[in-house]
Amino acid sequence: MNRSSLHFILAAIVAVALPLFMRSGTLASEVLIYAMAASACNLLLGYTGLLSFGQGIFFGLGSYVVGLTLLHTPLPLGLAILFSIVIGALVATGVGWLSIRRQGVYFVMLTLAFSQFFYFLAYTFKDITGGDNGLLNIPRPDVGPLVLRSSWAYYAFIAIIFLLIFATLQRVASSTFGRTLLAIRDNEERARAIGFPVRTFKITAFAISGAVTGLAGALHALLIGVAPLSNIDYHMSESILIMTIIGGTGNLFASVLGAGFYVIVSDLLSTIWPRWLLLLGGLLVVVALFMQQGLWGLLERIILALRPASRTAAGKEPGRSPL
Amino acid sequence: MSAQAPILAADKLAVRYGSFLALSDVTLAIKPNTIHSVIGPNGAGKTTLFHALTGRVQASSGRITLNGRDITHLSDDKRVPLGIARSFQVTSLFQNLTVRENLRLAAQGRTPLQALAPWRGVEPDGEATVIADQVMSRLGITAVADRVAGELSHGQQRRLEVGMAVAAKPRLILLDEPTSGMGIDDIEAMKALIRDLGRDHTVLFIEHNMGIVMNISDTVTVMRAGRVLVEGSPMVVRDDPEVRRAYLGNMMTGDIA
Amino acid sequence: MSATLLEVENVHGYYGKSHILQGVTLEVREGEVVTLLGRNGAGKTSTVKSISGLLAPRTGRVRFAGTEISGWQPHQIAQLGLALVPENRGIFGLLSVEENLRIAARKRSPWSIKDVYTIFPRLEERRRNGGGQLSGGEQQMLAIARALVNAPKLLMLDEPVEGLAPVIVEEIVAQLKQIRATGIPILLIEQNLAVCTELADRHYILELGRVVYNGTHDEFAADEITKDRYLGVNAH
Amino acid sequence: MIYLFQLVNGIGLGMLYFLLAVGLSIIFGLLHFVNFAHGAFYLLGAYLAYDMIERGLNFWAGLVLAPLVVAALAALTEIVLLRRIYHLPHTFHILVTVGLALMVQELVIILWGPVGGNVSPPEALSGVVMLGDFIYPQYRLFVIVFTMVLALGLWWLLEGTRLGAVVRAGSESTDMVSLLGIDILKVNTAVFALGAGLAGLAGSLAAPIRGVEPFMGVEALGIAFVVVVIGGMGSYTGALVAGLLVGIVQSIMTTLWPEGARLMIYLGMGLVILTMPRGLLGRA
Amino acid sequence: AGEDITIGAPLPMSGPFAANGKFGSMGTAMIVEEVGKILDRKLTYLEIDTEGKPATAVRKVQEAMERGVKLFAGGILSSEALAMGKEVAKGDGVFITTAGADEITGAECNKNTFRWSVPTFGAIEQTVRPLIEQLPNAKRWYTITPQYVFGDGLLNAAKAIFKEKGIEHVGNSYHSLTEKEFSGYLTNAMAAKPDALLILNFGSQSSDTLRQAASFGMKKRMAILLAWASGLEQFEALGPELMEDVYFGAQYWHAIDSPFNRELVTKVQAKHKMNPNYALASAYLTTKIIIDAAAKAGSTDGPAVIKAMEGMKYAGLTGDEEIRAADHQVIKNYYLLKGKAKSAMKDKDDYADIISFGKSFQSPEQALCKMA
Ligand SMILES: Nc1ncnc2c1ncn2[C@@H]1O[C@H](COP(=O)(O)OP(=O)(O)OP(=O)(O)O)[C@@H](O)[C@H]1O
Ligand SMILES: Nc1ncnc2c1ncn2[C@@H]1O[C@H](COP(=O)(O)OP(=O)(O)OP(=O)(O)O)[C@@H](O)[C@H]1O
Ligand SMILES: [Mg+2]
Ligand SMILES: [Mg+2]
Repeated sequence: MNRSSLHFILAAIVAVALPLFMRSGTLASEVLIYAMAASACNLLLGYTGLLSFGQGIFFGLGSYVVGLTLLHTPLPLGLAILFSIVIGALVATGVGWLSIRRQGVYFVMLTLAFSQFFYFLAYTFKDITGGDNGLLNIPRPDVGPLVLRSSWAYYAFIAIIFLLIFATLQRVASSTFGRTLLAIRDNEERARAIGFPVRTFKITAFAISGAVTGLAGALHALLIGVAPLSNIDYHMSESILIMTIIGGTGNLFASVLGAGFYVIVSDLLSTIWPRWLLLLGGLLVVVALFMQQGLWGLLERIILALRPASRTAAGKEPGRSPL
Repeated sequence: MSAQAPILAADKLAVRYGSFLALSDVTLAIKPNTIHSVIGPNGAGKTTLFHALTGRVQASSGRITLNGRDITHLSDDKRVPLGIARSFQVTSLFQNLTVRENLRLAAQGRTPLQALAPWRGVEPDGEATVIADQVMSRLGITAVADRVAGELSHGQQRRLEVGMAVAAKPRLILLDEPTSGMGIDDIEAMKALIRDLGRDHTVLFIEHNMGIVMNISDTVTVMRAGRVLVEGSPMVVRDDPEVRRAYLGNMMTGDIA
Repeated sequence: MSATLLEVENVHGYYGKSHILQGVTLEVREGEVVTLLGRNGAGKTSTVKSISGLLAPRTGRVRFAGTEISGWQPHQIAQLGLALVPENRGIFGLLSVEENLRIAARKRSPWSIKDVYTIFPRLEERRRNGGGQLSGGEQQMLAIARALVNAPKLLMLDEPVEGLAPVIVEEIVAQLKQIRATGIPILLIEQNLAVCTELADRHYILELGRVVYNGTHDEFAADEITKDRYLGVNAH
Repeated sequence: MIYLFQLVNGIGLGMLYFLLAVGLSIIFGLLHFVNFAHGAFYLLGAYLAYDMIERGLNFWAGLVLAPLVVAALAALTEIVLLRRIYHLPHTFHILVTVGLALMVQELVIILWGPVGGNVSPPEALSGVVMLGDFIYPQYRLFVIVFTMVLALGLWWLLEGTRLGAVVRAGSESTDMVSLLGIDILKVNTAVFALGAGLAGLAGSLAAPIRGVEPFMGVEALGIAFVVVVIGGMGSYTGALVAGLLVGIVQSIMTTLWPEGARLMIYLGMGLVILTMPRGLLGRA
Repeated sequence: AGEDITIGAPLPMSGPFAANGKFGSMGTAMIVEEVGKILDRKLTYLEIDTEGKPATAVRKVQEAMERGVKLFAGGILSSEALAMGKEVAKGDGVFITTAGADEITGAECNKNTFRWSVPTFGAIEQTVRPLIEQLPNAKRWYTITPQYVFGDGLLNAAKAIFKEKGIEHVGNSYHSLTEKEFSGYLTNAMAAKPDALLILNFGSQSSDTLRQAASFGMKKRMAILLAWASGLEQFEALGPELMEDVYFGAQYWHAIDSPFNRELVTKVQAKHKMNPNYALASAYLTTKIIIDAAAKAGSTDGPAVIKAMEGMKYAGLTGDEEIRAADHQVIKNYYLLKGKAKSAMKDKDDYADIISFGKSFQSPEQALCKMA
């Protein structure tokens, strides 16, 4: 079994197992939604080397687009979601096109500026977005015979989409395109010198990432029935990024782990102690200090330790291989 | 031979770095299927010339033509599919990728748009992979095929650096000091390789090792202070008093290697 | 025979799990130039890294002027006067040429910044340039110049003439001779046998992380078999 | 006329922004370290000054002591924590410093409560000065003058001493700096403490203007980033110019088109990055 | 005895509004403990940390409802309260909140949501109007307004009064919800030379505005009214020096002279050695309203409790209060306070005197409430 089908099976196990462990379909849905957003972020961070602080833009836009479509047009859910994907991709193309003109920290800051810019845009155009109150009353219509009203039914719907998206992103990552992204991440100058139009690749990566993130945002708005302003603010970008980093950037399943960990741990901690952010902060520090391959790296180490016999067979350098 | 149209020509080429004129009034014609070397003191502008020819830096004036086509304003990646490839003086590899993957990418770079399809997988026996394997054996680095480039020793990296240019199967190959950092026996091998490349490619290379330059070049261009000082056959250049004074000295290097 | 300044005794060095230096032993005495030869990947660079503390030896000892320095931090070792010019030159690209020299300059060094400008006039011409904008050869000159103003007691040069024009090579060889004349010993990694011939008193040859040959220059010059076996210098 | 007032006011704001940002810029540009905890040091500076003054310490003593304590804490953090992660990619810098910022913020809430408090300016500076029709608080005027003096001292430290060059060198290759016999770890600690101390000073200076509340750090961080990016990372003069620019633009926008003030600032920041790759005055 | 009755208390326990959350949860805890038991079933409460984010709030309320919690009292921020109101309505539960947004009992009203706090209209009517009467010479007013629906609500109500009273509205500064630096706006305000400054933002923004206005010497030059103050916890952060002679509008003040309030003050002092603030008192009361309604309805079923609440009259914190059936708005007093000098304070919490109070409400139709 190759690595990528192994990871897909792991992702499928997560999608099936979540309902067994979690009392709330809503929280489980949120895990998968953020897993999609984090995987999309990983495509930029882990594969292209782009640390984007703008993922919240696409997430928030996805929420608004699905909400506005369902509120103001008679179009079916499927089309509304499709619009979110398309707008996510389009805006990501624009943001990407502008941002990748700069590199390193300046790139990060540019995406941050965009994220603030879109936040204030959403804040200022309150007639469309509901401003600080958020876009309220977003319905969750049925899809043909599928009735999504109950939270577990909706979870099932999300789980199917999640697996589709995960498989698609995996395919993207292992394609020649994905391998080229890895090269660009490693040495952009050289990539250009051997003939790759680096900017086109980066923008394409952005568009794919934006599409998936827009989709995640749409599903989130449908989950809670609101497209709140907080879905497009800076903290959303930050959270998605942090999930991605703590998962590990080596492969896409790592992002699923990161999202699950972040969402579930935040939820748990916040019920224990109002000052739970202190604990979360400490956790982030610990991850950065001791788990630089992320949760995935930790998992790999545990598996290797449990199966000492197969140590050599499992690959020399765990976290390093692209998939 | 002299009647043949040049594969690459530069006309009154100039390059500026800020206010510093690194290259001025360079006119150059590279004849197809020849081995053409560029020598000159450090800082003469040789690498800058390569940068300009490959599009890494934009010429501030002058014209570059490839097979008669004006490529002056083409970006570097757009020149690769037209048949130009290069190696760098300061090693520039994909440090975290394996040697094989480095070369596969270099081979893929000729048809970059094929790689833009996010659904297309990497075929293990695809053309690019095959080329990568060929280049590895040609350069004798098959043994480290699956090591990541960053872990190679300096000399091994230098060889891979040259391999990156070869893998693109260009018509014109530019090598910037291909033997620097190589061991004594490897220098011989490199010399043979360049000579070999010269059979079905056009080779333009920068070198400080006179043993190679004088032995295998068809034409030598000597640069100084951003300009062409002398151009001619190795014999002519070797005996030019100005070149001796400005560059060759007693030719300690190269005579032995 | 003059006193031993640097002693490397049975040093083992690792990159992660790979065991690269497998017991290197060598010494450098006062006033001599010693070369370290060997094929690509033999462990030459790793050896000087372990001396200067960049690759801490896992076992074995390094002594400098009688002081045991294995396990010391690189800056402590450098303060003792062990200067390394690394193979990638280590020029600070964001600093100007002059700043590169200034941060290295020490009062007790026999070379001032002015002195090195006389040695390498090219550097003076480009003194305001960013280090990253220098040509390869200019960077090499700067790296050597910087080591000189840093008050070295022993100079370790990792392929110092790589990529230099023949006249400059001659120039640098001449300068190295002068440096030797001041009594500062040099440990030189070099692929260019002509340069070695000009300078070296003794040679070591490394292979697979071990010293496989050790001899005076005259012995080495006469030993065609060794040269061919370890360095591939064959009659062609 | 009103624009003239807004200009003066903007300068006052700008000098505070400069102080806030310059520490970030130094750490950013010289250590290549993305410090999302910078706001937390500002927060700490403000709260420490608040606490000291509440306990009856003289205002001036608090103003001096609080930043020193912040710098000491920062040095400790650097030694225990940050120096282990400099060599890692930016993502880890972000992870650690976001984590630290959260921890500091929550600790502040635990220690001083979630509500916040007020710091009165010293008696001598609590009045206002009249400039014709225009009224300006004495304390803000003091801040302008004080920051200017400080700016000069800092300039000397960074440009006139070897420290600046050493640290820039260290940002490229710590190995090479150590090979020249310089203890780069100590230098890094010193620089980090200096940058954080400056943030702390900005905090304690701002406390009488803004009061203290646990979330002031987040806001400060946002402003500091904008200023640093516009000015150019690592550039001292850039921080000064951009700080003033942002302060003045913000101030004048409040008269021209207040709703769009923030939008303008982020738009401006985007434009600067796009047109001037290294910010206004960043080094190449 | 059946299983426990659980009241959900969705409050911002963490995040920028953590202070309100903390006191709110104290209030909820007190009343639940005090009542202990209704309908022969034990009362408990479930603290839900909304983190001040609507998304989190809704998600956690959904979860709570899946676990059978139907009755909710909480929600301090407008955005989270609006979103939670919708969610509770989907599950046919009951939600009572103290959030500010007019839409809660206005355009976005629904049959499952109740609101205790006075909307913007009443807050302005009960502060600006009496103040104009008190200060007949203050003819020029300047306003500083946060730019969103809530701020506009306050501003429009004020403008209507200005117009009616012939007051010259010499200017307004809009600012965003994230603004912390008000010197620019204050400079604008000073240039307009007003007699009174009306501050329409709330929370830490209003503290910042007031603090900076004071430093610009504006207190000496004009009357300042902060129309929507949060009461004691804000005053503690401001301190008497800043508050002296400044007017504040408030939903609640611990010195209100009503039997219910006096009782509460005694209890809180006994238990927590402090005076109740707005967050604590309102959480206490709103939770009590829900408990009483459930007891009266004899059921915890949403529709039954709603029915019991509609039109309910009770002795509340501000005296007699009534829940208007048509829009679920509680009809209660709003207060105008005036900050006093430190020397005049009788105890450490005696920051202000009540100057006037009263009830002003738009009709449900005016408030645009169309309940399905
Ligand atoms: N990016 C740059 N900015 C400013 N000056 C530069 C830049 N790159 C190179 N230079 C200058 O241009 C001149 C030519 O440099 P170039 O690298 O072309 O020399 P070269 O002939 O390749 O030398 P070498 O043999 O040492 O490699 C040098 O003086 C160098 O300092
Ligand atoms: N950072 C590293 N990680 C892992 N292996 C390394 C690393 N650096 C070097 N090596 C390996 O260590 C061995 C010795 O390398 P070293 O650089 O010492 O060789 P060298 O003798 O200096 O060769 P060259 O002449 O090519 O510079 C090589 O096989 C190389 O692949
Ligand atoms: Mg060159
Ligand atoms: Mg080496």
